[in-house]
Amino acid sequence: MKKFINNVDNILVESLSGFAKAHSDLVELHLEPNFLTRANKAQNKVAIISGGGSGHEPLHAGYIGYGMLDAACPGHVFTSPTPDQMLMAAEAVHADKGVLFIVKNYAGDVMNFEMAAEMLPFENATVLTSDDCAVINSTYTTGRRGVAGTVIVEKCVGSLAETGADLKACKALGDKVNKQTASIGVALTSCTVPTAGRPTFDINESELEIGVGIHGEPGRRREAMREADEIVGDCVEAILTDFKIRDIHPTNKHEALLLINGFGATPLMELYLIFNTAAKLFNLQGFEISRSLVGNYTTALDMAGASITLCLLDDEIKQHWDSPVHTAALRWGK
Amino acid sequence: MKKFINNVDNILVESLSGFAKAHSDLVELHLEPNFLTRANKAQNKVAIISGGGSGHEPLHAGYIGYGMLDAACPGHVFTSPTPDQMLMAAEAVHADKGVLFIVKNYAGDVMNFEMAAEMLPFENATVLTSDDCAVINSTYTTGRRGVAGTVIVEKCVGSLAETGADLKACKALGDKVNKQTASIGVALTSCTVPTAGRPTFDINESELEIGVGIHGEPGRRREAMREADEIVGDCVEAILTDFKIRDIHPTNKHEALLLINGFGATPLMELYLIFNTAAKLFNLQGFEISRSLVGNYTTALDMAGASITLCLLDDEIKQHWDSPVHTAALRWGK
Amino acid sequence: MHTEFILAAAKNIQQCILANESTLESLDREIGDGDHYINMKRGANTIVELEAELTPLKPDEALNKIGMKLLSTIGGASGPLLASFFMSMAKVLKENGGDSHAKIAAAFSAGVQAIIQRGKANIGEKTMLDVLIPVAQQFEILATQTSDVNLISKSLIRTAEQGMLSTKDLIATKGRAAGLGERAIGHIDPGAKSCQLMIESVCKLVLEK
Amino acid sequence: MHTEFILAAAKNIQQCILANESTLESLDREIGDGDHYINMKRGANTIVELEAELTPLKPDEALNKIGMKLLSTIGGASGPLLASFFMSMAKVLKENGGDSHAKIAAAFSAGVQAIIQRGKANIGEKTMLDVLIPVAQQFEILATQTSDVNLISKSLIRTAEQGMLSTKDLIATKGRAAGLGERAIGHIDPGAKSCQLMIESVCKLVLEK
Ligand SMILES: Nc1ncnc2c1ncn2[C@@H]1O[C@H](COP(=O)(O)OP(=O)(O)O)[C@@H](O)[C@H]1O
Ligand SMILES: Nc1ncnc2c1ncn2[C@@H]1O[C@H](COP(=O)(O)OP(=O)(O)O)[C@@H](O)[C@H]1O
Ligand SMILES: [Mg+2]
Ligand SMILES: [Mg+2]
Ligand SMILES: [Mg+2]
Ligand SMILES: [Mg+2]
Repeated sequence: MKKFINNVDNILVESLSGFAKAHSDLVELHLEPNFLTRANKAQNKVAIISGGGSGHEPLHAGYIGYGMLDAACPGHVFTSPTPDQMLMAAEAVHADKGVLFIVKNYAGDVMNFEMAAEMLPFENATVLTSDDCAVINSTYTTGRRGVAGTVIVEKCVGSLAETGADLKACKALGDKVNKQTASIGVALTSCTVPTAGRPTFDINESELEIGVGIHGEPGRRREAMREADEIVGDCVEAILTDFKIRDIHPTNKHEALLLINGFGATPLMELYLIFNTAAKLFNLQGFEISRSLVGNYTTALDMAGASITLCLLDDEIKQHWDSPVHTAALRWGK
Repeated sequence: MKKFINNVDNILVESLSGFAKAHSDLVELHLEPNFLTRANKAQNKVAIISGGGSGHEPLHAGYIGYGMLDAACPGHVFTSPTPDQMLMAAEAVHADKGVLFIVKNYAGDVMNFEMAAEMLPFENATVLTSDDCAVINSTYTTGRRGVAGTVIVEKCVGSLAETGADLKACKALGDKVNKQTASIGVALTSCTVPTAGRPTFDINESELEIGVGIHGEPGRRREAMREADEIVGDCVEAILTDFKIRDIHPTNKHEALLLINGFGATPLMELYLIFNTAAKLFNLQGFEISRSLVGNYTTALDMAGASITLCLLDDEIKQHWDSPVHTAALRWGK
Repeated sequence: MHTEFILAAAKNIQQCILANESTLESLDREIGDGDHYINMKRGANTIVELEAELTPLKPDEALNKIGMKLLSTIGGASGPLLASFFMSMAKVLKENGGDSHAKIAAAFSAGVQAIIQRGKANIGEKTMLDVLIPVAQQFEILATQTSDVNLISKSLIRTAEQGMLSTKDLIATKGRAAGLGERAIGHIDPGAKSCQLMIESVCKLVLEK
Repeated sequence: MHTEFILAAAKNIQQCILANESTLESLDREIGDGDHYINMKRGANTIVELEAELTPLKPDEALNKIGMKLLSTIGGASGPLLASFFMSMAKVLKENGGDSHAKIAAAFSAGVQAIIQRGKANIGEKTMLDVLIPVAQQFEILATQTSDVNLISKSLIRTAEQGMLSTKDLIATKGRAAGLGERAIGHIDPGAKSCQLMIESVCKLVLEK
């Protein structure tokens, strides 16, 4: 393992300190317990808080700021944060309109946020994101995982909260966006967790892992490496099948947002190539890709690979996607 | 080599097509010869054109748009573009106030842009960027290479051009920013050029390459892998020494922009950790890091590693760095 | 149960976790995300460091403090589950006392119940519960049948081991491995392994006395 | 010189470049950026594909067209240099004709001069010029001394080879390898190698006749 680190035990705090220093206009860092808040506390709005294991940067701290999150709680690398972080973050940012937690659907995240929610002395609700269609939601699973679609949920809910909407409305929008979103990831290499010091899984030069999770969890299947168009074709099909299974039937010319997310070690050049093919294929299936996002938005440390996310748009989602946002990792309007 | 590609010969056009599709509000793609222009032609300003070999994304196409470039000419991977691309791009975007080429100082780029400039039927000038202090500008070199500092030059010159400033002023600002900027890069792994299909250089688990170029050119020296603080310390020293050698003496409390640039495969988490250390060290040396940029801005395909860039600020540079910019890869204000 | 015993057990558990680094790490790399060892190590170290604070406390107070500390230290899936275990066990001990094997067994069972409630899982889902549920049941049965602590300890070590091994052939339906379907078969659940190790550590401490 | 010869030479060069893929590629990987082979291949392929267009042209017109085509095809450092070579050679051929070895040698020298001007380099800087300058000089000398084309060809093959080998011990002061300082020593310059191969290809074609 070769990484820019001093001591594996300090990597998180040193990195968070760098982040807070580089974006001191946007965020404030609090340590022990660790959480980040907006540099200027927002008033008269539902406080939107997210969090999760670290290693997915810019998720979530990179999305703190106007139009998105009020606070983020970073856990250790790939380990959910603990309830005390959420409690302190909520204490710091709530503004009498309640707190909405946005939580990726993993047992650890769910339980830690749940315990925080139970202890929280004020009104709160939780949106669980579960866009990863690699995990088919059959009888034998706890449900789908939350992956890159989480960014879209955070963006839209953050926008709505900014208008002064109430907690119920924010939760409803979050649930809707999550429902209308499906993602699937492909890994070409494993990530290496710094404390582990070696790759999470072995994969050779001629293989790829389809349906991989953002922590390097094994996916649907191991396959022979193939050309990009075929890989993307399989992903697009998985997404379309997923909508069908979940009884979501997009209309013809349905507008959609296409997000190509890099896992950390895949060059932009390849991500745009993937976008090119995926957009073409979704067009052929009758979608109109009217919004797009291409880059490293929900990473898995240094994993080479990418995920494809399709979010079905309606006027409400479009409005909240387009609205101004001012964070370290997503910024437009205003 | 595992990459998301179909055919090594098409990677560039497929990727550019995806880029143009994803950012159709910002750019227009022209093929054979290949160049990209703003979606809406700007008027009454010096046309700012850059270009260079591909593989450094988002450089340069990601910087096309309001406040930065008017056009970009992408060559094959790591190969400078050819003069016909620059001529056609200039033809498409010039608006009667002349054309300014921003060119990274490599023999190939210099000569191809030079030939284009000689053939161009209208007023033009060139800013050569040469911020890489890994190459010490002694008698035995053609001069320093242009690396991540190019982004700062493009941002500032692009901003000035937007005010209607003339060609001479734009060139002068570009030259000044370049002069006040120094960079140095470190590689932990090699990049793999798709057509070559194998890593450009061999480097083992216990080594790092200090002073590496953004094409994977070998650097100053091969060293034993060490902890981040030591590596960053050496880089900071190289930058300070470089200013001294070039007879640039920053005042105490000199304001500076610190750019930590990822080469493609290094996670944001590590880049922020580097920022944290570098900012601390520059502070100790009497600088005030009042502007920052952390992320993948001038990459080397899938190389793991990062570069550190310090740009000495004055009121003029600060104003043009802060001014609104609206491109695929850099966006603020407005 | 005495606080002294709790502290000694904590140290034994810490040693045992540290000694099983590569096992725990590989198991979670195979069907999880590779952090289970480091999570358990962080938790164990923190508790051992708490010695001075714990020493003056009553056993139930000590266990409650351990639960709360684990809650804010471990994170991940195992954090809130183990925290819930200790806090619930503490609660029952406080209410009923811990001056008999039966009472300790009941408290242990209450802890396991808390894990079931928090994680909404049950036996056969390829989690730590495949160790903890059989151990709790066996403990309660043995506590009414015998007062031979060595016999109880030996039996629980075996039960824990069987439970841990049973996870190997299961498909996971809870936790991170639930995404794997058939691919989880053939791998022991990391949480089951760490729970088995912890139970073994504590039982061995009893046997050594 | 006939256009027919130019076309045959282009094909020979193409074959020779393709046959030396791994050599050219490694050399540029070692002290450059690894694209020299693919740049040369792209150039050579494009010229061979131009056959139909080139066939009816006079030799100087063909060389000029080749230069212009290379300019918009190769890119990198080698593109504008080789393009300048052919366009300048064409210009001198057009002005003076190419009906003697001396005139061809003079045109060749003019091409090399264009490279010197464009790249602002000279002999001893570890570039293609370490092959081209000695070859041009030798060609001009031999052309006045002998009309034995076989002798000239054999001699130029040797000169090119010596020039190419001479780059091995040099520090680069131009081109991408200039950043390397001492580390460039021990490596042959890729552009010198490809120029040597091209000269050898053309000379062998002469010898075969
Ligand atoms: N719902 C659940 N109920 C009981 N145990 C669970 C549940 N979910 C996960 N676990 C246990 O947690 C273990 C994983 O812990 P750990 O690796 O520390 O957390 P994470 O899975 O969040 O990375 C699993 O091996 C399993 O035994
Ligand atoms: N200024 C120069 N003058 C002459 N030849 C040069 C000069 N700069 C570079 N070269 C030649 O170009 C070769 C590299 O070509 P190539 O790899 O195609 O381009 P690049 O260096 O841009 O990647 C070098 O090996 C050297 O022979
Ligand atoms: Mg985890
Ligand atoms: Mg090149
Ligand atoms: Mg885990
Ligand atoms: Mg090259």
